[in-house]
Amino acid sequence: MFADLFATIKVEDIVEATKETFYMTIIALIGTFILGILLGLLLFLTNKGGLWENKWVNFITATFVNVFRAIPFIILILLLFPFTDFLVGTIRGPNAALPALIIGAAPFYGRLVEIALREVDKGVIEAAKAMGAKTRTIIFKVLLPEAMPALISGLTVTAIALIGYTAMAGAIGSGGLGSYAYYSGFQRRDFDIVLLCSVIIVLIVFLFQFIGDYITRKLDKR
Amino acid sequence: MFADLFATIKVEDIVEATKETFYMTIIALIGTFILGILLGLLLFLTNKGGLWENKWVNFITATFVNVFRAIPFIILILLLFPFTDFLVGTIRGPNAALPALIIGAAPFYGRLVEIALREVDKGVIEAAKAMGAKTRTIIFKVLLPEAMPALISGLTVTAIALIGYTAMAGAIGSGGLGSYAYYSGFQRRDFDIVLLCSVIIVLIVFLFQFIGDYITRKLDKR
Amino acid sequence: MISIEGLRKVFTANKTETTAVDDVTLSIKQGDIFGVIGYSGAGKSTFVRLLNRLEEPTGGKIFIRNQEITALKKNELRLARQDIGMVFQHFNLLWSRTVKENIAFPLEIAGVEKEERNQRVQSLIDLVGLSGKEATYPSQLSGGQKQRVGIARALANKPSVLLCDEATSALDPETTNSILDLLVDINQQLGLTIILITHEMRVIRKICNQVAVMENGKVVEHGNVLDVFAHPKTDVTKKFVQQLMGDAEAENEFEHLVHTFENGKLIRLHFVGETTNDALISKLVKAYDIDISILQGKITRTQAGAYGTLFIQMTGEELEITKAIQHVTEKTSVELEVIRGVR
Amino acid sequence: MISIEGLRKVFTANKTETTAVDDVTLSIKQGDIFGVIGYSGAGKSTFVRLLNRLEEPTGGKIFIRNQEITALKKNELRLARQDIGMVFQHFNLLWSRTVKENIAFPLEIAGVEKEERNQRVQSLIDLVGLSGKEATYPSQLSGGQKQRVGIARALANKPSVLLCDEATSALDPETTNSILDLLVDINQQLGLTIILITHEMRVIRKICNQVAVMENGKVVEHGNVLDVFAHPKTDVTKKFVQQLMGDAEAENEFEHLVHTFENGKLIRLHFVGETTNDALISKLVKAYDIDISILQGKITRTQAGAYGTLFIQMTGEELEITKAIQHVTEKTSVELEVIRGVR
Amino acid sequence: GGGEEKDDNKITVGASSVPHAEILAEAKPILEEEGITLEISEYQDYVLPNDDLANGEIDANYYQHIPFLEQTIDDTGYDLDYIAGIHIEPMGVYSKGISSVEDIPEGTEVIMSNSVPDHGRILTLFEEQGLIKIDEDVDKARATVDDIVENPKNLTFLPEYEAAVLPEYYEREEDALVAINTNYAIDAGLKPEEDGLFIEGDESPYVNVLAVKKEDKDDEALNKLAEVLQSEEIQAFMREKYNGAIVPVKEKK
Ligand SMILES: Nc1ncnc2c1ncn2[C@@H]1O[C@H](COP(=O)(O)OP(=O)(O)OP(=O)(O)O)[C@@H](O)[C@H]1O
Ligand SMILES: Nc1ncnc2c1ncn2[C@@H]1O[C@H](COP(=O)(O)OP(=O)(O)OP(=O)(O)O)[C@@H](O)[C@H]1O
Ligand SMILES: [Mg+2]
Ligand SMILES: [Mg+2]
Repeated sequence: MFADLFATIKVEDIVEATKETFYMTIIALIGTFILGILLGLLLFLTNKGGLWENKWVNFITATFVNVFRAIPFIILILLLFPFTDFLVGTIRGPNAALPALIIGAAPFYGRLVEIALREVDKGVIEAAKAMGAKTRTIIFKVLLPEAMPALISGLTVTAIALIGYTAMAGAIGSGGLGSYAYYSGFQRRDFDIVLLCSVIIVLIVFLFQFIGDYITRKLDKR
Repeated sequence: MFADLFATIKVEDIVEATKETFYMTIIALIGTFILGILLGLLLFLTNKGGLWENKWVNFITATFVNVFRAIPFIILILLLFPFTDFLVGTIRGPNAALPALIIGAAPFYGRLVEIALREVDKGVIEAAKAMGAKTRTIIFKVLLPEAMPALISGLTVTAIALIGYTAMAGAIGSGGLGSYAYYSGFQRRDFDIVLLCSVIIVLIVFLFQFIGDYITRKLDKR
Repeated sequence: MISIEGLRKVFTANKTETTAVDDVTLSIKQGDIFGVIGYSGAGKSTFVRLLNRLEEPTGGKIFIRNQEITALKKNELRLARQDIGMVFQHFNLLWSRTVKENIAFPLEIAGVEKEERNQRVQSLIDLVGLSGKEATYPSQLSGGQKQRVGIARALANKPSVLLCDEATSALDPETTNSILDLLVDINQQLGLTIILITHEMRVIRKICNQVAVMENGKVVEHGNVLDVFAHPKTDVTKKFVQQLMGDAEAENEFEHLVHTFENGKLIRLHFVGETTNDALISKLVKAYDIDISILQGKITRTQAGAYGTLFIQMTGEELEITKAIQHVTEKTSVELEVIRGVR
Repeated sequence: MISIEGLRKVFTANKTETTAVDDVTLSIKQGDIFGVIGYSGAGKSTFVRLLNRLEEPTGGKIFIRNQEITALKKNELRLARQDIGMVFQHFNLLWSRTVKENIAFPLEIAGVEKEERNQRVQSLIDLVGLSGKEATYPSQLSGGQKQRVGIARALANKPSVLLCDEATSALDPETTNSILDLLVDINQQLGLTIILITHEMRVIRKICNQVAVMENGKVVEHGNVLDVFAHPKTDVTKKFVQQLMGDAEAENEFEHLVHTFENGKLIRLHFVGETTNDALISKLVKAYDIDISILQGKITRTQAGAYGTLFIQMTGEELEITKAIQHVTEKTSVELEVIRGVR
Repeated sequence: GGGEEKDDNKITVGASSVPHAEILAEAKPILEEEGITLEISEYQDYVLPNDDLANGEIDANYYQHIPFLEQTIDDTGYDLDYIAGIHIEPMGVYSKGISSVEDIPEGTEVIMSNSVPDHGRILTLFEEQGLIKIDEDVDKARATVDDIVENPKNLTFLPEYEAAVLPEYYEREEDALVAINTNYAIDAGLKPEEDGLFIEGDESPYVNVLAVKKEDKDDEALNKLAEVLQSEEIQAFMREKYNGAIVPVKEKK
């Protein structure tokens, strides 16, 4: 029956596309997490009343974040070609999509990080200051742990946005379910493929959401 | 000098595209705000330990949110054609993009709303409960006002993501700076247009960010 | 008014169970001011939070005004709660609202009209001494000011039951007194029933007529304040009573007394509230050939008579002293304890 | 040790300025236990927070151990702060850390090795009576338990100065006593200087040797605890002293005394700390033909002698009473006030 | 890039997945017999294949028509050329509600792809039908909507839609004219000969070519590939597989 319904679908292609989606999403997510935390911290710390209050650094970080959030993803991919070539050694395939995915998603996650950090109780930060903690200590032992549930929830949101981005990265032959659905399915009016790919994408989204929610709940000791 | 540098650019086209971007972003943002708050509240309230704890409603809402977050935007636009036709009466132009923009962005904002609501002090919710507040009162007079700074920050993030989405909505002739940059600029290798459009997009992003930050700061009385 | 039967609450955390409230059975009459005391972690906050079901009981029943709180449906509970004010240990103010708006909140919930709301809020602000701070946000208030907002908020809707979780612990004595006076006033005028957790015996003594002592989740002693304090049965209660009577310190400085006053007998007199004993010392001195020095102690006037403890030094002939002691033990209700005999 | 010159802090909120601390000049010696009292909103918390520059002063200078705190650069301030423990009014515990990890936090900051850290943390947990709660998260603790974690945390790094903002206000008297004993111990053994805000005069009396009274941001009185309390100059101080002496209540029940005891003279005796007056009542009764009933009051033993207030009723011949009064006023240091003459 | 150490018997060709990559895949075994290994690199984008070709990432590409290639060379100055034309994907104009050219009402909307290279092509089609006139001074292949000088029926040209969405507009917008690339039309279940209002013939200049770097124009392996692609066998395959959407040609440069 299954074979009947999806007569035109090549299973190995779908498996391959699923793998590519996972590969891109997970690697990009790691990169986004690191870069996003950095950006978010920088935004938070250099903001008015922050530990490193600095109008100019804040402005520059904000500009960076906003510029990369604003550029349409497809243009971003193309703009990053020289950088990608230098970094990854190729400008095609899943690996070539990673820099664009990370640089596209990190500013976005950075803002979520900033929002999460702003929700950390001021009193606790004050307590750490009163103990003579270095800013580094405050960051790693107060800000990040106390904001962790929100940071992880935000990462979940970002992961799912990244899955969406990978569809667009299809433009440079990175594969993945999204572009498979669009090019092999939608463009050729083969809605079985669109449907199947969509179902798999939704399942992946649920998987990420489930893991994210689980970790968030475990971490939240309030 | 300006005329020199951007000799090929038609000012009225750029103005038109800017207007379209603003139009789509602002209308979609309003829709996203309303729908996103609804979804976020539903997710938060029906969650474990929530005021309306309900496994099934939560699961259904989460499914809805995740499905719509997961579908690649271009496919979403097409899937929504019948709905759009019914609602807006056209499937072309800026107005036709609105349902897709809203339905694409609202689940995303909904998650941010959920995260923001989770950060509201449990003690305050408890105080309202102890006063015999209706759930409606708790929502409108406790949860939303107390979470407002994070809700607005999240809306700013969403607004900027929406600006990115409008570029993709170009596929159905909705115009806007993003698609103008891609089709009139990038496709024709007229990089002056790409640059100018990008600069304008970045300025719009800054404008939204500035307004969002200002409101957030004003609202945050902690 | 309030009757509680076999109330229990068990918390499970890290796989270990904590029985915070353990089989509590009590009844509280309309118009009572009911104090709850006990060591930190005894279960006082949990007990009070069970009363309006902010914590769901693990077992037991609660009746308030013949309404079985523990059996109420969501909506009924909501209405019942509008009649129960609560002051939280951690204030729980809305940071997004000003002082005025915070106090107005329960009135908004109860649907009180704007004009009356404003009027009541303003009078409460005046009563708790926050005039001039109406438009201030909680983050700009001192600890005590926050607490006063919390108190005003709890009273705003004229509840018939008030639950206070250490409502005055962040307040200086003067402000505490004025708040307590306010509570007694409302209690007397409107028959407000108050259940009040406190660490300050002064507060219990000043306004409570009933008291319950908690230890490890159990109510180990309860009843009329005077009864409980005059004849404390458990160690906890004794410790608390000592605070009130100033004995805690006395106990500590006992050594010091023994060494400083080397002659005569050191005696503790415990007055348990009878007017006939008021002139005891004067009588003793006249009747027997002894001298009495008052070293330390505290006498408090209660409705029933003098109540409290005095440490005295009796000097004189051994025989006379013995007679005097005999007089006290046989002819009065004063309890006497010889701490050190004549040297 | 600590010297403060012209310290000021002005908050601006809603365009109105609040002078929370107003031109405070003080000095605190090494090993002092320095109490700060005052009404709610007097500026006590702000004052203490200025000392480690959690609030930046609007004006004035602070020296701790000859180091000008107000002139320190960021990094120097950081190191200086490691030597200043602080207990917060609202605890400020990290909810993401267990009790144990919270207490270990300042040690991690100071770079204490793991083994020693564990050891010190465990001994502090035992000291504050939280054994068994090591792995519990703050959200599962009672108010007093949280506060004890805060105290243990402040002491963990063996600071030489400890700032306490109502460190015992959420604690029952028994726990308070054990915490205070702990503080005195550390104070005596290690010369820890303690600055302590409290509303409980009992705390001041039990452990402080110096006290400052704040009102509207100003220090209106300060000095040796006995001096300040024996001769309170300002109204605030008087009010606080009354709490300690139990007079606050007496005052309130004054009417009641006047009505209940209709015969004889109602007299207030104020003992100001001289051993010679110990047997005063006994002497009076013998020397003059009067009877004396002790109605109410409190006598406390200080180093210098009995100290406190007694309300007494003198009955007998008018003339004898007058003579007795004369005796007291002329021959003793006891202050006497006739509240109501003979009827 | 792989340009430097070129293996004479191995060629990498960039292609759009449909139909170019499929056609190449059909040619692969034939080339194998000749001792040439063909590697196919698929692209979803229209800009990159030429960039990659120019910087030697690939040896040839097969995805574009001649006007597009020429425009790219003009725009970028890349040193590119083509060896042979292989097929045409004819552009067609469709409408549900309008049954003949004469019946096109005043002011009808023309919905067309947002791919700029298609614009001149569509406008040329309209000019051939006598519906509009394009400025004489403009290269027809590069004409845009702005270059229309006569428009007696006041047609409104809307050149801003994603190509893949066009069949959807054909279905839903009965009163409009929709210009659809044949491959999308067929995938959407349209029959170009029956449903099309008017359609490009095989004289169209929009021939898809095998493009190479100028210096490689005489490369043996690449010429062999061109030969195979123009062979009877492959042409039959195209006709059969794409039933009418693709018209094979035998143009040689
Ligand atoms: N951040 C702030 N912004 C504006 N005003 C403030 C701020 N913090 C404190 N104040 C004001 O400064 C005054 C002193 O506050 P402080 O917290 O020092 O009082 P306190 O003596 O500690 O009182 P309490 O005993 O109630 O804790 C109060 O009137 C308070 O409203
Ligand atoms: N949410 C919870 N989960 C697990 N244990 C809890 C929870 N809340 C309270 N407890 C435990 O229950 C016991 C009673 O707590 P409760 O807050 O009622 O004490 P309390 O008498 O109010 O003490 P305090 O005077 O210190 O405020 C404590 O041992 C506490 O650790
Ligand atoms: Mg408690
Ligand atoms: Mg304070």
